[in-house]
Order: sequence, then C-alpha cells, then structure tokens
Amino acid sequence: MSYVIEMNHITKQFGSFKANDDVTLQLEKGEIHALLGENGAGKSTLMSVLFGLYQPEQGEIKMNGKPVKINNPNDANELGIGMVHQHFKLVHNFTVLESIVLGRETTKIGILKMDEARKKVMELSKRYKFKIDPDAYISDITVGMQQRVEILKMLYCDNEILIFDEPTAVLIPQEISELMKVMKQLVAEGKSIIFITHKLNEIKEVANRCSVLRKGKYIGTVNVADISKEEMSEMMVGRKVNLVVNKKEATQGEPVLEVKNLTVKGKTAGKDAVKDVSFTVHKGEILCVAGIDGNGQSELIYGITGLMPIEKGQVILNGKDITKESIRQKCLDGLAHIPEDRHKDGLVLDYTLQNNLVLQTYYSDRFQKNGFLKFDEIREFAKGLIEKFDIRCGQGEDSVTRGMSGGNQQKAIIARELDRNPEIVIAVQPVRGLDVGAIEYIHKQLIAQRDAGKAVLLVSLELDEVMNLSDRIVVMYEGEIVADVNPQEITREELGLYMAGAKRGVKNEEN
Amino acid sequence: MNILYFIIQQTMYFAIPLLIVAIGGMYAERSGVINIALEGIMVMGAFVGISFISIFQDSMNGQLLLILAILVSGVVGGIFSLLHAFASINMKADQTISGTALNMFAPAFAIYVARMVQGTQQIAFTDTFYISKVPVLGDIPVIGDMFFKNCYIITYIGIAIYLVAAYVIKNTKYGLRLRACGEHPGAADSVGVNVAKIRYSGVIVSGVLAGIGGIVFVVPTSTNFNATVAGYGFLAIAVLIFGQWRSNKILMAAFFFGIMKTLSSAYSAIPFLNALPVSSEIYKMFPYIATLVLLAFVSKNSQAPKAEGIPYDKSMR
Amino acid sequence: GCAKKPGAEGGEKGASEKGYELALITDVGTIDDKSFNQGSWEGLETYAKDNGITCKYYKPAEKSDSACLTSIDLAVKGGAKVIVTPGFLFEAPIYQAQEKYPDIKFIMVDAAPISPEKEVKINDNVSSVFYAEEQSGFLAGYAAVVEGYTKLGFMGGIAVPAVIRFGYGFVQGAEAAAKDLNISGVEVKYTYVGNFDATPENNAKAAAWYNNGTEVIFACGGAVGNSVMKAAEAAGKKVIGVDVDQSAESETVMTSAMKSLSTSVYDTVASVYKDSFQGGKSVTLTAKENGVLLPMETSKFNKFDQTKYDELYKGLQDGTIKVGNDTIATDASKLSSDYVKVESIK
Amino acid sequence: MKKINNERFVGLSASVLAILCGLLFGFILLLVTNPSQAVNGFLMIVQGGFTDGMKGIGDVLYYATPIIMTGLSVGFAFKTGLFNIGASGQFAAGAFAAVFVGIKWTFLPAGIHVIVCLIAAILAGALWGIVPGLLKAYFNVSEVISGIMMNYIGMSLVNLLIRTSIYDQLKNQSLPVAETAVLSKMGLNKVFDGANINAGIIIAVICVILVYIILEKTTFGFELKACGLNTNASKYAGINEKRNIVLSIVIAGALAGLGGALLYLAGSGKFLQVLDVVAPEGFAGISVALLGSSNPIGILFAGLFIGYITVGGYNMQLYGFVSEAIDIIIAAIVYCGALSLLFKTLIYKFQMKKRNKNNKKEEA
Ligand SMILES: Nc1ncnc2c1ncn2[C@@H]1O[C@H](COP(=O)(O)OP(=O)(O)OP(=O)(O)O)[C@@H](O)[C@H]1O
Ligand SMILES: Nc1ncnc2c1ncn2[C@@H]1O[C@H](COP(=O)(O)OP(=O)(O)OP(=O)(O)O)[C@@H](O)[C@H]1O
Ligand SMILES: [Mg+2]
Ligand SMILES: [Mg+2]
Repeated sequence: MSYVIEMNHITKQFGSFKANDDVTLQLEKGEIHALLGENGAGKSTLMSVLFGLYQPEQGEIKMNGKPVKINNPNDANELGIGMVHQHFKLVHNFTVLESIVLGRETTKIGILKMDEARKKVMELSKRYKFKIDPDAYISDITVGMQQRVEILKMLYCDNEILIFDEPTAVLIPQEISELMKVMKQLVAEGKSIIFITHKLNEIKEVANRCSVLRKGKYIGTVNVADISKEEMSEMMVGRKVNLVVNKKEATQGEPVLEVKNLTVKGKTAGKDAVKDVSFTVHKGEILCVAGIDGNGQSELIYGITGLMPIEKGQVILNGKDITKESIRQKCLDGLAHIPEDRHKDGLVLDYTLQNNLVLQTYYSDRFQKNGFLKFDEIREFAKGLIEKFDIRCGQGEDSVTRGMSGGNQQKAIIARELDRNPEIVIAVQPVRGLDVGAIEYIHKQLIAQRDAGKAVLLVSLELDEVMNLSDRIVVMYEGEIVADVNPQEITREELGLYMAGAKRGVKNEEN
Repeated sequence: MNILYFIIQQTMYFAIPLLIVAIGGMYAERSGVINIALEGIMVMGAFVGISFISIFQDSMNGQLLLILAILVSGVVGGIFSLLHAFASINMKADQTISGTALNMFAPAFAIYVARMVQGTQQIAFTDTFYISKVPVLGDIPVIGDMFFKNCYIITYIGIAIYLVAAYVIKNTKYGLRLRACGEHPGAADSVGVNVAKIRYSGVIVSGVLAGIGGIVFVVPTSTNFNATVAGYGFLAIAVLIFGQWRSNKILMAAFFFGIMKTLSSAYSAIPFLNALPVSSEIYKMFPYIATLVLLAFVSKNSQAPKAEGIPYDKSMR
Repeated sequence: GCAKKPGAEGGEKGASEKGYELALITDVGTIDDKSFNQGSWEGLETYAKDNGITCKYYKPAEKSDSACLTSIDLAVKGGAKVIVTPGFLFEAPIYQAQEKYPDIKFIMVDAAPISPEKEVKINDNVSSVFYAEEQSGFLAGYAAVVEGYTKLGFMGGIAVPAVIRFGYGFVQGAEAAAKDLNISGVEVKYTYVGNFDATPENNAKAAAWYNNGTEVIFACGGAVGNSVMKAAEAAGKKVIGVDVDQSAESETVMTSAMKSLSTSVYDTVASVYKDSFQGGKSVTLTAKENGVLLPMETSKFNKFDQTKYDELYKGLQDGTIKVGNDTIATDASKLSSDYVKVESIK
Repeated sequence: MKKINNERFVGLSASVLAILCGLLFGFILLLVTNPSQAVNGFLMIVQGGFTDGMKGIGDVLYYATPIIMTGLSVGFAFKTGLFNIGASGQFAAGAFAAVFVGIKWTFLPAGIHVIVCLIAAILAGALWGIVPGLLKAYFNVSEVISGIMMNYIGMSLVNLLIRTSIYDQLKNQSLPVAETAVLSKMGLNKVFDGANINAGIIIAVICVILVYIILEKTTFGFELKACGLNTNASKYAGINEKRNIVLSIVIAGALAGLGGALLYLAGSGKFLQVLDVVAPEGFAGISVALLGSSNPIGILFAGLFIGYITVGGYNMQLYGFVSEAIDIIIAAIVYCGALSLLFKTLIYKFQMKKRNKNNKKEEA
C-alpha cells in the first residue's frame, strides 16, 4: 500500500553530532502516527526536516510515492504539510488573527484583507470548538490558547498532513483530552497526523501506529493496538541494563534541605508556576522531583537556589534559614546546583575549562590573594579535577569550554559542584541529551554522593531515571506536589498517571 | 498669534527631517536591524543631493529640481545603507559597530570629495524652493497661516511619507511580515517568510528615508552644505525610541523635539521666553534629558522589537 | 586655477621640486569661510596668478598652538617664502616661528605675535595688519538709517575684538545718521551667536528677529551671514554683509561692511617681492589707507548715494568724524542714546 | 599558555586583515581622486610619523595619547559586554573638570595641582559614566542609546559651564590653564625635539598596564569578564552582575575622562572650544578599541597606529591631498573590523571542530 509520506533513511547532523541517523518514517493516510523517543532522541529534528526547516545530509522524502524536495516551509505548505512546533512560533505582540494569516496573507495590492481571513478563522474555530478571540494579543492568552492558534495556523491553509510536536507537554488534562478529540476529528476528516509525545497512555489513546527513535536512530514501528506500554517504553529507552543502577539500600538520615510553602511566580503574569510546595530532603537519600516538562520544576529549583525571586515560603538548609541569603552565601552554606540549561546558566562557554572549574570558588583564599588570582593554584586544581572526573578535551585545562562536547561540559559542571563536597546537590535533568556512557557516569556520581551521606535533589523528566535513581519520588503537576511515593511501591503506570495529573496521591508530608 | 505661527513654521523645518529619518529607523529596527548609521546616511544623502542641486540649479530650478534632488538623496542613502545591511545581515556582524563605521565614513568622505573636486569644503546652493504662500490653501484663516505660509513642499512630502509609512507597517502584508521579523524571526521563517530579504528591505527603507531626511534638513535652514547634519541622525534615534517604535508616537516625539530646537534658537524673539533666565544650552539639552528620563520609565516593558540587533540564525532554536 | 583644485595642482608641481612659494595657513576655518581666511586667500591667490608664482594653503591638524606651528613647519618644508596667517590663533605660533625662521616673511592678518605670557614682540620678518573695523561698521550703520530703516539688528559671530569693533561702529553710525536726519527711536537688536558657521540655529534666530520686525541685520561673522541671508530671503528683508563683498551671495545683501583684506594682503606680498617689505610693526589700516569701505557699485541703496558716501569717507579720513573702537564700552547696551536704543541679547 | 597565544593570534590576524583592507581602500581612493600623486600621498601615510624624524614620532605619541585612553575606555567596556559609545561625553566631562581645576584652583602647590586636575577629570568621567551604568543595570536601558544621549548632554553642559566659568570672551574658548596644571614634559621634548610629547603618554601606558592587570589578573576582572560573556552564568555563580555593570561603565568613564585631561593639560596650547560638536576622540576610541580587539596591549598599538597615520595624512597635504582621507581609511578599517569579528569566530569555529573530532575520538 502507498503512504502519504515516506521519510527514507534520513540523516541529519549538527556539526559532527548526528541528531538523526538513517531514520525511516512512513505515514498512512488518515492515521495518527505516534513518534516516540526520549529527550534528544531526534524527534523534533526529524519533523523539522519534513517541514523544510532543516535539510538532511542523506535520505529522501516521498509523498504519495513520488519523491519531493522540501527546501523550506513554503514547499511544505504547498504540499499541505503543517506543523505545531514544540516551542511555539508566535509573535507576542501580534493578534491571534495576525499570527494566523502571517505568511499566507490574503491581500489586495499588498493591503491586508483581514475580514475574509477573520471569517475563515471563526468558522474553523467554531468547527473545532476552539472559542478563540481573533483580536486578543498572543502575549495575553494562555498557553493552551496559543496552541490552538498554532493548530489553526495549520488548518487555515488546509493542510492535509499535520505534525504535532509534543503538543501535550504544556497542557492541563482537560486541554489534553480536548486536543485528543480534535485530533480524532481531524483524521476522521481524512487528514493524517504525526504525533510526538513522551507519554505512552496518550499514544495508547489516539495513535494507530507508533515509530520509536532512540539516540537519533530508528528502532522500529509497531501497531499500538498489539503492544503494551512496557514494551513501548523498552523500545524507547533500550535495554534496561544501560540505565539500571545497582545501589545499596538508602540510609535516611536527618533533614538537610527543607522547603516550606514555597510559591514562585511564573513567566506569564497572573498564574504561579510553583504553588505552596513543601518537602524535605534527608541525608543519604536521593529525592526525585518527577513530572512533565513545564509543570513548575524549573521554577521550583530557581526559587530554591535564588535565581528567581520567590513569592512566599522558606528554604532551610541544615536548620539554617537561607531563604533571604545571596546566591553566593547559599553556595557557601553547601548548596550545589547542577542547572537545567548548562549553556545558559552552568558555564561561561568562552572561558577556559579551568576558569569554569573555579567559577564557584575563584574568590576563596585558595585561588586568590588580596584580589589577585593564583593561576598556578587554579591550574593545579583544574588538572586534578580533569583527572578525577575524567573530563576529556583538546588542550586540557586550557581548552575553551565552548569547544567541548556536551557530555564533557556536563562532567565539568558535575566536577565543579561535587568537588566542593556540598551538603546537598540539586541536579536538574543532569543527563539531558547525553550519551549512555556519560549518563551512567553521572548517575554513579550522584549515588556516590548519597552513599557518602549527602543529600541529592534530582529533577528529571525521564521515567527510567526517576525509577532507578530515586529513594523517594515527589511528582509535580501544575506547580503542586501531587504525590510523594517510594519507587519500590509504585509502577511506572501509576507514576505516569500522577505525572499526567490523572491521579492524586495523599501527600504523606513528614514532620 | 504671529509668534505662534512663526514658531509652528520654524518647528516644521526641524521636525520634518526628524520625522522622516525616525520613521526610516523604525523600519530598520522593526525588521530587527539596529541602524545607528542614520547620521552618516543623512550626511551622505545631503551631500550628494545638495551637490546635485548646485550642479543643475542653472539649467533648471524651482520645485522640480528640489524633488529630483530629494529622489537622488534617497537613492544614495539606500545604496549607502546596503553596506550596513550586508554587514549586519549576511556577515552577522555587530550592528552598532558597522553603523559607527558608516557614521565616521560619511562626513570625512563629503569633505574629502568636496575639497578635492571644488577646492572648498562647503557646497553652496541657491534656494529657489521657498514658498511664501501656498495659493488657495494659504488663505484659509488660521490653518493657512500655520501650515501653508513660509514653507517648503518638503513639509508635505514629509507628512505624506509619514502617512504612507504608518499605514504600510500596520496594514499591509509587507508590514505584517516586517514586524514579525523584528519580533520573532523564527516564527516568520517557519511560515516561509524570507527573513534576510525582509531585513534588507527594512534597512534599505531606513537608508532611503535617512538620505531624504539629510537633504530635507539642509535645504530650509542653510545656503550651503558643510559636511554635517549637526547630530540630527542621533536625535532621530532618540525620537524613534521616544516614540516607542510606533509611528503615531514617533510623530508626536518628532514635533516635541522640533519645538524644543526652535525655542532653543529663537527664544530671543519670543517675549515671555526671552524674559526667562534660561540659556540656549538648556534648551539644547532638554530633548536628550527628556529621552533619558522616559527611557528609565518605559524600558522595563519597552516596546522595542524583541529580536532587534540579533542576527537571525536558522539553526539556533 | 591656483590651488582651487589642490589635487590637480599638486599634480603640476609636487612639493618635491620647487614647492609652493606663497603659503596661507587657515585657522581651521577653511578658505571659504566668507571671512578673513577667504579674503586673505583671494589676495594671495591673485598675486600668485598675476606673477606666476605657486601658492597653497594648509590646514592645521587640530586647533592648537603647536599644531599651527607644525603646519608652519610643513609650509616651510613645502618651500614657502611668504606665509600668511589670518586670525588670533597664530599669535603664539608666530611668536615662536619668527625666531625659528628669520628669512621667511610672515603676514599676520587681524593679529600680532604675542607670547603665552602676553608679551608682544614683532620681528622684522613679520608684518601684522589690523583694520579699523569700527569705521567700516560706521559706514554701514549710517547707510542703513539713511535708507530709512529704524529697526536694525547686529548678529556678531563671536565677541572677538574685530567683531566688536564692527558692531560698535555700526551702532555709532546709526546714531550719527539718526542725529543728522533727526530721527529718534532707532532700535538695534545686538547679539553674538557664538560661532562663525551657517547653522539652523542661527537661521532660526535671524528668522525670529525679522519676524519680530527687524528690517535689516548686519551679519558680522563669516558664514553666519548665510544663515541670516536665508532668513532674509524668506522674510523679504535686508542683510548687511561683512569683511568681503557678499553681494553675490544673495539678493538680500544691501551692502557689505568691507575691510580691504585681499588688497592689503596682495600689497604686502608684493612689497616682499619688491624688497619694500616693512616688517617689525603692526599697522592698523583705516579709511586713510583705504583699509575699510562699502562696495558702492554693488550695493543696493535707494537713498544713500555716492556723494553722501564720499562725504562720510572724507570725514573719516581727515578725522572730522571720529568712531570709537572696541574699547569705548564694555557692553553694546551702554551705547544707547536718545537717538538709538540698543537691546543687547546675551 | 596555549589558548592565550591562540586568542592573541586570532585577534591579531583579524585586526591586521582589517587594517590591510582599510589601507587598500584608502589607496584606491587616492588613485581615483589624483592618480599622478597617489603613490607619493600613500607613501606619506605609510611613512606616517617617520617623515619628520624624532619630532614626527613625538607628535605621533601626542596624538595617540587621548585616543589610547578613550580606546581603553571603550575596549574595557567591550570586555565586560558593554558598548561605551558614550566615551565622547565622558571625555568632554573629564576635559572640562581638568581645565576648570587647572584654571581656578591655583592655590594648590605646584606638584599637587596637576594631580588634582587629573583626579577631577577621572571623577567627572566616572560621574558621566555612572548614569548609563545605573540606567542599564536597574532600568535595562541600552547603554548605547543612553551613551549617545549623554554625549549631547555633556557637549551642551560643558559649553554652558565654560561660558559661565572659564570663558575667554575674546577667543570663544577656555582660558589657558595655570602653569602648575600643565603636564610635565619630563625632558621628553628634548629627545623628541619640538614635539608636544609629555608625561601624558606615560600615564596612558600606565593605564594600559593597569587595565590589563585588572582584566587578566584579578578576581574583579574575572567577574567582569564573566558578566560580559554570560550574565546568567555569572548570576548563577553568585556574582553581583548589576554592580559589575555599573562599575565597568564607571571605570570606562574614568579612563575616558582622564584622556580628556591628558589632551587639554598637554601644554600644546589647545583650549576647550565652545562649539556644538561632540568630542571626536570618543568615536576615535571606538575604532582604536576595535583595532586592538579590546585587548589593552592591542589598544596601545592601535592608538599608536592611528596617531601614526594621522600625522602621515596631515603631511599628505604636500601632495595636494586632503587629510580627511585618513578618517575615511580609519572608517574603512573599522567597517572591516566589524566583519573581522566574524572572521574571528570563523577561526574559532574551525578550531572547535578540530577539537570536537579529537574529543569524539578519545571518548570512543
Ligand atoms: N540546532 C541544533 N544545533 C545543535 N544541536 C541540535 C540542534 N537541534 C537539536 N540538536 C540536538 O539534536 C538532538 C535531537 O534534538 P531534538 O530536538 O530533535 O530532540 P527531541 O527528540 O525533540 O527531544 P525533546 O523530546 O526534548 O524535544 C538533541 O541532542 C539536540 O541537542
Ligand atoms: N502606528 C504604528 N506604527 C508602527 N507599527 C504599528 C503602529 N500601530 C500598530 N503597529 C503594529 O501593529 C501591531 C498592532 O497594532 P497596535 O498598535 O494595537 O499594537 P500594540 O503592540 O498594541 O502597539 P501600541 O500599544 O503602541 O498600540 C502592533 O503590535 C505594532 O507592531
Ligand atoms: Mg521534551
Ligand atoms: Mg523536540
């Protein structure tokens, strides 16, 4: 049988890094085809290729059996391919209407004919019960609404092939179920959908078939009907052995970090990103904050570390209230932070490795004498860490950090933070987009901390990491903690349900 | 009353060039390219335009010559601005630096060429463009005295440019795309808008208007061009920001600055001001101070185009 | 044309060979400043043309004594035998240069060699020329009132002595005329704009005055005149030019209060070549030496005629008419009398 | 120190490229305007300060001094991620303060007076820098815009102050400063006979060294550069980025202000003019900083280079060329400089690729 879309043997590289490595994807007409994979598996990249944003190094794309060349979004449009991007592509001070017509304006001698557009948009909005206000400014509407705008952008130009890149990651359950309805309605109308998600039950709910990527490689395609979530997740993550970490029983000691009723404002004014959150991390345990991307985890950490102002609440470290303290003081008190975005927060990319290794300690008497840096001291120190944490890079301590591979950059941060031998390590998605080797290494380091009787607060989006590393799991949903559970006593499915907000566990807050 | 008319007429001489150039700047910045080269481009435009006049003023004269000269200035400005566009769009260079280079280049070039060619630095021209009274319109009681006496067609050209520019950026396909490129080039790109093209056009428009602004500034207020536009390019940038990148507000800003300029030089003939013990320097400083104060208040949530000054790079996500 | 096109001209004779015998060094105003740079240059250039001698002007790298000295060095290096320097900027530099280059002749216009310690010392190789601008201004002021104007304006460039002399002379002339014709209530708006350039501000200032009823403005500051003329053209009023005959610049120029810059420079240069150069002193050229004048043939007068002019000029020459110079008052407003009211604007 | 060498290499090659492009452009310009003399004229530029021996060299140093200072000012700010286009205003402020003290505070004893003048200039410049600094740090106003504004405010204010305090009515400029306020020639004028050279150049060199030390050797410099390269990371590392922004513009301002003092206390008979012109030295500083790729040492040489061709360009008058040709060349150089920033990053990218390969190999 022929496919509407065939992507054969696609390879896409960024620099030397293969984001897609010989990937094949076949989309049947009128199906919802799920695309499954971990962070950094290459899903968005593959779709960007299909949508003409990137040009693949190898591979061909066929439409209805005929090879097609897609050099830019226009071509994609011509072919009736539309895409809802993972990171929305909307102009903040445009109106909904302006955003939708951008690029497909109906004009008379160059002058916009908005009323026609308006009519069409309102019709669509009615048909799918979107209830959008065409004159509202993008900056003023909710994320859910913004996504509807993105969807309308596709429908507005009558696309037949619709790509949804992680549409649910940012939605609340009601919105999700509504989205599911819409997607069903769309395929019912004969359109075909590629649906990217990390969430198996969503796939179970709507998808007909599912293709799995791992580390940029194509793993396989299955009929959703005749495969279990477990099997799918196994396909997605690969043999468990890579990620199972053998660690001895936790010996929970007394509290190290106590977070009390923490509330943090979100970027979008009005709603709080973190709502009255409380929890405690003890000596010798790894507490994992699980949850779907964008449920307030980042803000929670920013709030604790002081990178974001907090609305109310308390942060207590070893009995000392550090809420109001400067970031540096917190660091001196023994709080280490492995940030979510290593390029943005973690490193000064244009500094040498050695400078980055002392980024938190350059001012200590060890590295400076009345204002002057002790370069030899720093060099020695750096050499030591590079040795100890086996950081690999061109010119050792003198290499410019920008030029180092992601894994080694992350190792550098880990080295810097752990070597201070802090009371607590806050690690946010410490293995994002890293190769297996690096992942295992970093996990070992975290466990070592824990075994040394220190506390670890781990934020992760990936079930396996959560399940394997943590001694205790709190699940965040919509900025609140909806569960506080023991990994031994919970299945992935349950956890998934918590994360999706479908289930709320009684908070067994101690003390 | 007479005084009032006078102030308004004078204000036009100062405000119109500011308006034109600032609107030009708006196009560049709304497309995402900062253009601090406006000063230099003005000088370039004025230089060539005035030279054009001084060459052809014997063979032809009157409004036709002026309009031709204005066109020439525009073209020159546009071409000159290509340098900036190339640097900041193709080469992804630091936009303030290439702008600074153009600002340094223009006056030196004007002086060099003028002195090498005609031996002297100033380029004189005879003003045959002055309109003491627009036929019919000039007779309208108040309005006539304000806007249709002691004027140049420049005034009306300026207003026309403003109206068109404001309409285009708000109501046309081009305007919509331009604004998108200035705020979120990624979004524009994802719907198949050619960001580079749009930005080029934005810079060129700014160049053309700045060029025009240059000659428009010189003609009504002097009898020769001396390789300078007295910092009006920078003042125009102030106007642009003061106007928060919105043409309607830019209009107001331009006239505010224009009035301040007028007062700073003509106060000696305005009784109530002449009485005040305020020296001309104070008037000169005022627009800039006002801009600073305003910036302090609005910058936190300024309406500056989000992506201005940032070279667009596809693979950045 | 000699040095009209420095480039082309450099082509004919590089500095390498003969070089440029006659040199003028501008005071960073250029040779088209409508003022003493221009006047002096014209004199120099004409002589050079008439006698087939090379000439050239130099521009100091910056506005400082040492830069001026350096440009004198450059001129000498360029083969200069006679160097003309207009303006006070050269007081100190020439004070040194006259020692450094004893066999070079220096012609200072509107200035004399003065050391930073304010000591005046004029060597034999230096002739310093001043003008009785007050007499020139007097003639202009007188003419203006005879023409029937009662609302006059004086816009000086910068309050340097020469300009002040022009201004005070102008006021005195107006007063004399008012007395003779027994007109009372002549008003003079009097100010210094603070620069010698054609700027929009100057233009607006003049426009404002005209708009306020001023009938004729004595624009006494090089290019400032252009701004004033511009305003006059708009307002249909009159302008009085300065230093050189500016009638060509604009229809509105009624007359120009001239000083014989070019002729005197011409003559002095000539004297060098005739070995009749009289250095070592500074002369003030007055009506006696025809050092000041109004260009009657190009002036656009209705009432003020040649006979009247000659009468006045005689008076100035034989001293029956006395005109005070810049020392007679600390501020123009002090010159007010029952005939003339001077409003001095700071 | 492999990497440092490498950085130097890249920066240097970039600047050299820019300079060559600029000079080439200049030569073409001369050729077009006057073929017969173009070569001579160009030689004049190339010979620059050497045309008239020691004096010439002395003058080069004299012209270089103020622009080295403004260059340092701009370059220092660049290093910390800021574009100090306001150097002109700071320069003017400093110049005025120095001259004012130099004229009025004659009660000060000889040795002290000049020093107080310099300090006054430093403070004035710093003061002029603090405004954009605060606006940037606490109101996130672009320092470019506020810098431009401050330039014009400074220009008018200085004019006003001169006219009301230290005005030489007869010459429309500032009065001469007291002898005790003039920078000592330190016998340099003996060496460079007839030139204006004086202690100024030495002070400038000292500043170069100081700035170099601050940026490269101290924790303070470490923080400043970190902020310049990545504000977020600096904040993450507990550095007070707001304070650093203000400090770095203030220091930049102080440097520019001192530059103003060094020029007007040079005893070259230069006076503050009452003109509506923004001090060109500030903009010259931008080109100097770019040529020196913001490296203090580089800036020193860039300043000397521009002083050098300035003298050369001035001598070009002998061949009937107009000295503005130099400004054109410098502008061209700056423009190429803007492009060669890219040229730089290209080299880096290239080197990075190589390293990545190595890393990959090692990891595998
Ligand atoms: N423009 C780019 N430049 C360099 N690397 C990139 C670029 N885009 C993606 N990558 C890398 O390619 C890999 C795949 O990225 P991609 O966004 O496709 O992953 P993904 O499957 O969409 O992950 P997620 O589920 O987090 O969206 C990641 O390691 C990412 O870091
Ligand atoms: N007068 C104008 N000049 C330039 N652009 C304009 C103007 N008016 C509107 N725009 C653009 O069109 C869009 C819609 O117009 P509107 O003015 O309502 O937007 P806005 O962001 O609310 O601007 P403002 O608040 O200044 O009105 C604006 O976002 C702006 O980008
Ligand atoms: Mg994701
Ligand atoms: Mg993705």
